[in-house]
Amino acid sequence: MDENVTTAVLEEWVRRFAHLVAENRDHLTELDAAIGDADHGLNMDRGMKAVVAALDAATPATAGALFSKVGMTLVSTVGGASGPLFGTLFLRMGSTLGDAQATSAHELAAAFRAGLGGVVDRGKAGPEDKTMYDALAPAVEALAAAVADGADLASGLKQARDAAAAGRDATTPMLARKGRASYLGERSVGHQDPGATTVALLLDAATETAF
Amino acid sequence: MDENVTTAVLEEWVRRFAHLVAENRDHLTELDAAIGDADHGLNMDRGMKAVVAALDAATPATAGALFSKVGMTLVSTVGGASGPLFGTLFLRMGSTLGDAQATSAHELAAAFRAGLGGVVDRGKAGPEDKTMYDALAPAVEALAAAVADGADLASGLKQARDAAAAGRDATTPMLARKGRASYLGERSVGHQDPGATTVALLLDAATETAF
Amino acid sequence: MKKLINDPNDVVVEALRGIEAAHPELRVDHQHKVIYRGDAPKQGKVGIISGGGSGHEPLHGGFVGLGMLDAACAGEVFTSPVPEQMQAATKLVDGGAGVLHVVKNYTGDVMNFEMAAELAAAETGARVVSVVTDDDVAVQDSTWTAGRRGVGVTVLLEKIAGAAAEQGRDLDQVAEVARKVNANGRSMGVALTSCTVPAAGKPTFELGEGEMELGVGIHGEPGRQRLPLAPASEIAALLVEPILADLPFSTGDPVIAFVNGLGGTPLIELYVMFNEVSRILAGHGVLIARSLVGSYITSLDMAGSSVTLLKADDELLSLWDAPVNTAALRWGI
Amino acid sequence: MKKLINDPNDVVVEALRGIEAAHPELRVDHQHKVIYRGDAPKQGKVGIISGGGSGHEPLHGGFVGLGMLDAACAGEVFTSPVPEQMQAATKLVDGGAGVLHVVKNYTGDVMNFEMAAELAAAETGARVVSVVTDDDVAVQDSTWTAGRRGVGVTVLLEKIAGAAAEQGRDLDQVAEVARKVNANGRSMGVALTSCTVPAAGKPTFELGEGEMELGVGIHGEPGRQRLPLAPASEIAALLVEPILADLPFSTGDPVIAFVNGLGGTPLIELYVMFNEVSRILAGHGVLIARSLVGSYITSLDMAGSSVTLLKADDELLSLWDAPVNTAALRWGI
Ligand SMILES: Nc1ncnc2c1ncn2[C@@H]1O[C@H](COP(=O)(O)OP(=O)(O)O)[C@@H](O)[C@H]1O
Ligand SMILES: Nc1ncnc2c1ncn2[C@@H]1O[C@H](COP(=O)(O)OP(=O)(O)O)[C@@H](O)[C@H]1O
Ligand SMILES: [Mg+2]
Ligand SMILES: [Mg+2]
Ligand SMILES: [Mg+2]
Ligand SMILES: [Mg+2]
Repeated sequence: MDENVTTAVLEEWVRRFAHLVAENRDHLTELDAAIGDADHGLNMDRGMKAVVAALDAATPATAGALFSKVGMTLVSTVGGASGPLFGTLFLRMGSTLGDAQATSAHELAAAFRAGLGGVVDRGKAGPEDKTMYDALAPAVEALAAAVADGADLASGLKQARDAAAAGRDATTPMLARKGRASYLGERSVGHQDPGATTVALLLDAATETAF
Repeated sequence: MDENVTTAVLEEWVRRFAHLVAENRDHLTELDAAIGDADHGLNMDRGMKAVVAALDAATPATAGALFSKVGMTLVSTVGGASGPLFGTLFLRMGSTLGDAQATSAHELAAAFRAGLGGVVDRGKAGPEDKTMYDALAPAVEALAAAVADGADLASGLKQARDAAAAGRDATTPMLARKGRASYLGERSVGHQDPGATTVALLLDAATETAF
Repeated sequence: MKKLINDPNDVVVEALRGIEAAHPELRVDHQHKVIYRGDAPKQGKVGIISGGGSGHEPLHGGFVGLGMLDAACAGEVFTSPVPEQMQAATKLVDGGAGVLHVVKNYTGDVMNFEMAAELAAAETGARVVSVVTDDDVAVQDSTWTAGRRGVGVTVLLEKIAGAAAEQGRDLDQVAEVARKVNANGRSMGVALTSCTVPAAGKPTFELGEGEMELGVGIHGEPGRQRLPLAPASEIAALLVEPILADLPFSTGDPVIAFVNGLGGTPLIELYVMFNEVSRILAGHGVLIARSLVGSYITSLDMAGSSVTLLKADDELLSLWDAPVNTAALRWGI
Repeated sequence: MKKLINDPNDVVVEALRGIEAAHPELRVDHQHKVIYRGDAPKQGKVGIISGGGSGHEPLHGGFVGLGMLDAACAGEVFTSPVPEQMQAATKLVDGGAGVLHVVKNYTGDVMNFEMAAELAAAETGARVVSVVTDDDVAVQDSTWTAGRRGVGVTVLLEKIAGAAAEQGRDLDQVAEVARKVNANGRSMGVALTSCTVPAAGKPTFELGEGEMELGVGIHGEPGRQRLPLAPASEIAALLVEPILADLPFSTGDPVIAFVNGLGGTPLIELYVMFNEVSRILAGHGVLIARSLVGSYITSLDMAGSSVTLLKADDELLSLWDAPVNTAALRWGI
């Protein structure tokens, strides 16, 4: 069966994500200090606070409008690598979902996959480059598989969350080949990737939302 | 009675002084760090090492030549306040002693007093300004008094040493009115004056020399 | 954290107000955090903009003015500016001859400038060409990294490309000379201390009293190697030799030698370093044709230094010597 | 101690070699540690020399050149040079019109310059006039102190007197304008950290993480007051208000506003400070006619800043604007 989610539920997801990013701001920044430049948590928190402000100002009517606004706000407030990357993720989800009033599990899974495509187009990352890709790609696959098996969104997102968390943890032993961490060569090994950690928070937020 | 000292003995005194300054270099610099700019020990040590090098290069024949060379070397190698001040002290002693082969206690006491006069001409310091004057003036008086009482140089210099040490200690409670320490106002109270400490070393050196 | 600041989140905004107050010949678009020439846009002149994270002052805002940049975009500390900023700057300086974007090679900077160029072209049809600097030999340049970082050469490139644009060269010619600078310049840096990002409040990395970090960039990223603190003569060799090896210099080659301070290192130490650098170059028969000593591309309050060598020819030297009038670099006018 | 140096005792000598290598237009007398203009002595022009302890770079050597100093004498770190050095410099720059000695008011500097003037007069009959700067309002000026320290005003004075000399004014006129600058300028400084004298190897004073030292000079002397670290807005008020109170400024007075870094403070913080200073001055109706922001008179690696205000008039402003071509200050040429 294939239930639909309202834009309000999706907005709740985004707001939960903003909340988790704020909670983990310093942790994300510390991860970035180890293999980057100590600003990832500050960047994402600045961006998601702006997103929440934008949502407070005007409630998007459709899922497409919602994610497009999230993406645009991130692109125009975050900067760094994560601004274009997370921004493009949401922009692509928005353009994929269009202006339907409610969103099916299949549509959301497809939009999520499109978002991953956007991240790859921008950043050219692939598996095991030690980036957000390594958490995002498994999550996209897990959601798609679950939904294909007829799972409902709530359980599909739980499986995506587990996949993202596993992908995040898997970045620790990796040698970075993209982003600032790649400057470190061997010294990047043994540190968890900040961006992948943020992706895992995005899925945690989903499982904390009443889909 | 009034024995004479050879230039060799006076040179030994100067070399002992250089030795004590080197030994106390860091201590003098720390005293200067508290109420000055942390260089007095470095300054005096640089100067006295140059003096020793000059004496090694050529042994002065007369007391006048000896002290003039010491003074000129200090003026041209120390800089700061102590260069002109200690330099003038020795220059005046040199010009006062002239080119006699040997020096009497009276002559040395008079030369020492002339040196004090040179320090005052240059630095305009008086009693309780918390400077080298506060150790030098009492030493000059003590030596003159002892010699006037017919004491021999060795005991006269011991009394001068005690007077210099007392004068040095007396600088601690004083409020500085000359030199860098005066910038501190009240905060200069409770610290021993570096220059006065060096003067005490000069007299210590005298008592360690076989006059 | 000990800094002369107010709220750590206001540092960039307030520094821009300070620049505006100190340099009446400059204009500041506070909404977009863009510093631009009072006389921009110059009709018929190629516009040159750059930008990047803040914390590298005087780069880039201090290089806005006649003979160098037309505008600079200030991002958050160590975070590249957002596309809207470069889009606004591009509009401000486009005098009809197109606009050159000078971009330091960092993933974030490259992506945000890319998006800005797309947006600017879509909005005003402005012709934009980007030149990316990647001169840091501390980073292996391979398909397995994001490529070398853009560091010291960026300063020299902005000066030289700015002179070319001021001469009236067209966009392709200006881009060409800019690429020539990047191709012939190499840099390497060392940190004696970490820097402290205001919003983070504590040092980005810990470095022991007897340690130094070799091969650092300008964002407090850890370098390639942690070594025992060494005398300036050895440090200079550790910086210069890899540069000479990477970009073969031949005896008699004239270079522009740039010894840069990273923000917390005083000038007296930079001159001690320059003395060592000049001795090493003399030993290789490399000729110092021009020199620059000072803190021009910094990493907040980091103590340390970087060396940049640009293999020059008559064209580059005459463009280097051309008049420049900016807050941080000025001569000939 | 973390510094880019070799043997701590060779810092001054090696920095001089670095300056010589970086600035071919300058000459260095290594025996006397004198930096002088390649075209010195200029016949008929008043010569201007200054000097002092090292560790304040670019002061004074960075100000040698057309329109500013003819020569600078480098003492040991924080220790005034010796008479022989100023004697040699005076001889090098005397073009027959006499020589001005610019002396910062420290007991040692004053005494050594005094002896130098005596020696120079005796040796060559050179006419020497000395001007002493004493602009630091942190020090009470009374018969009970050595008088105020010479700090930031020295930079402005060397620029303005240098321009007057370049115009061909005679020694008394140049000395007069120099005294006018000193009379109308005031400064005050703050330290966030101590500095470390290379030969001492450790910080001159200890300052807690939450503390700052108000009213410091440029030699790591303790200041007048230790206070809790404060925001830039409050620090700026602590520096500017005593200056305004000491040298009454009236509404509409034009000033040259100079925000200086003490060596370890990066430019971005100085611009944050300048923003605060300009706001305070605006509040008092004081007009910023010219400004200077940067690290021009430093205290080794000390983190901190000083503010200097010079009450200007048309004469001082036009001399300030006159061409200058030195390593550290350059415009109009
Ligand atoms: N080329 C890329 N593709 C995908 N993700 C990337 C790429 N480069 C960097 N990232 C992600 O961005 C994160 C860093 O983001 P952030 O620190 O905010 O930006 P910056 O590196 O510019 O400071 C990294 O942890 C990584 O997950
Ligand atoms: N005007 C003065 N008269 C006499 N002695 C002085 C005067 N000013 C300073 N001194 C002495 O000089 C000492 C400081 O010498 P030093 O540290 O070598 O020079 P500087 O103060 O230039 O760094 C002080 O401790 C004091 O004894
Ligand atoms: Mg980062
Ligand atoms: Mg001292
Ligand atoms: Mg960043
Ligand atoms: Mg001194």
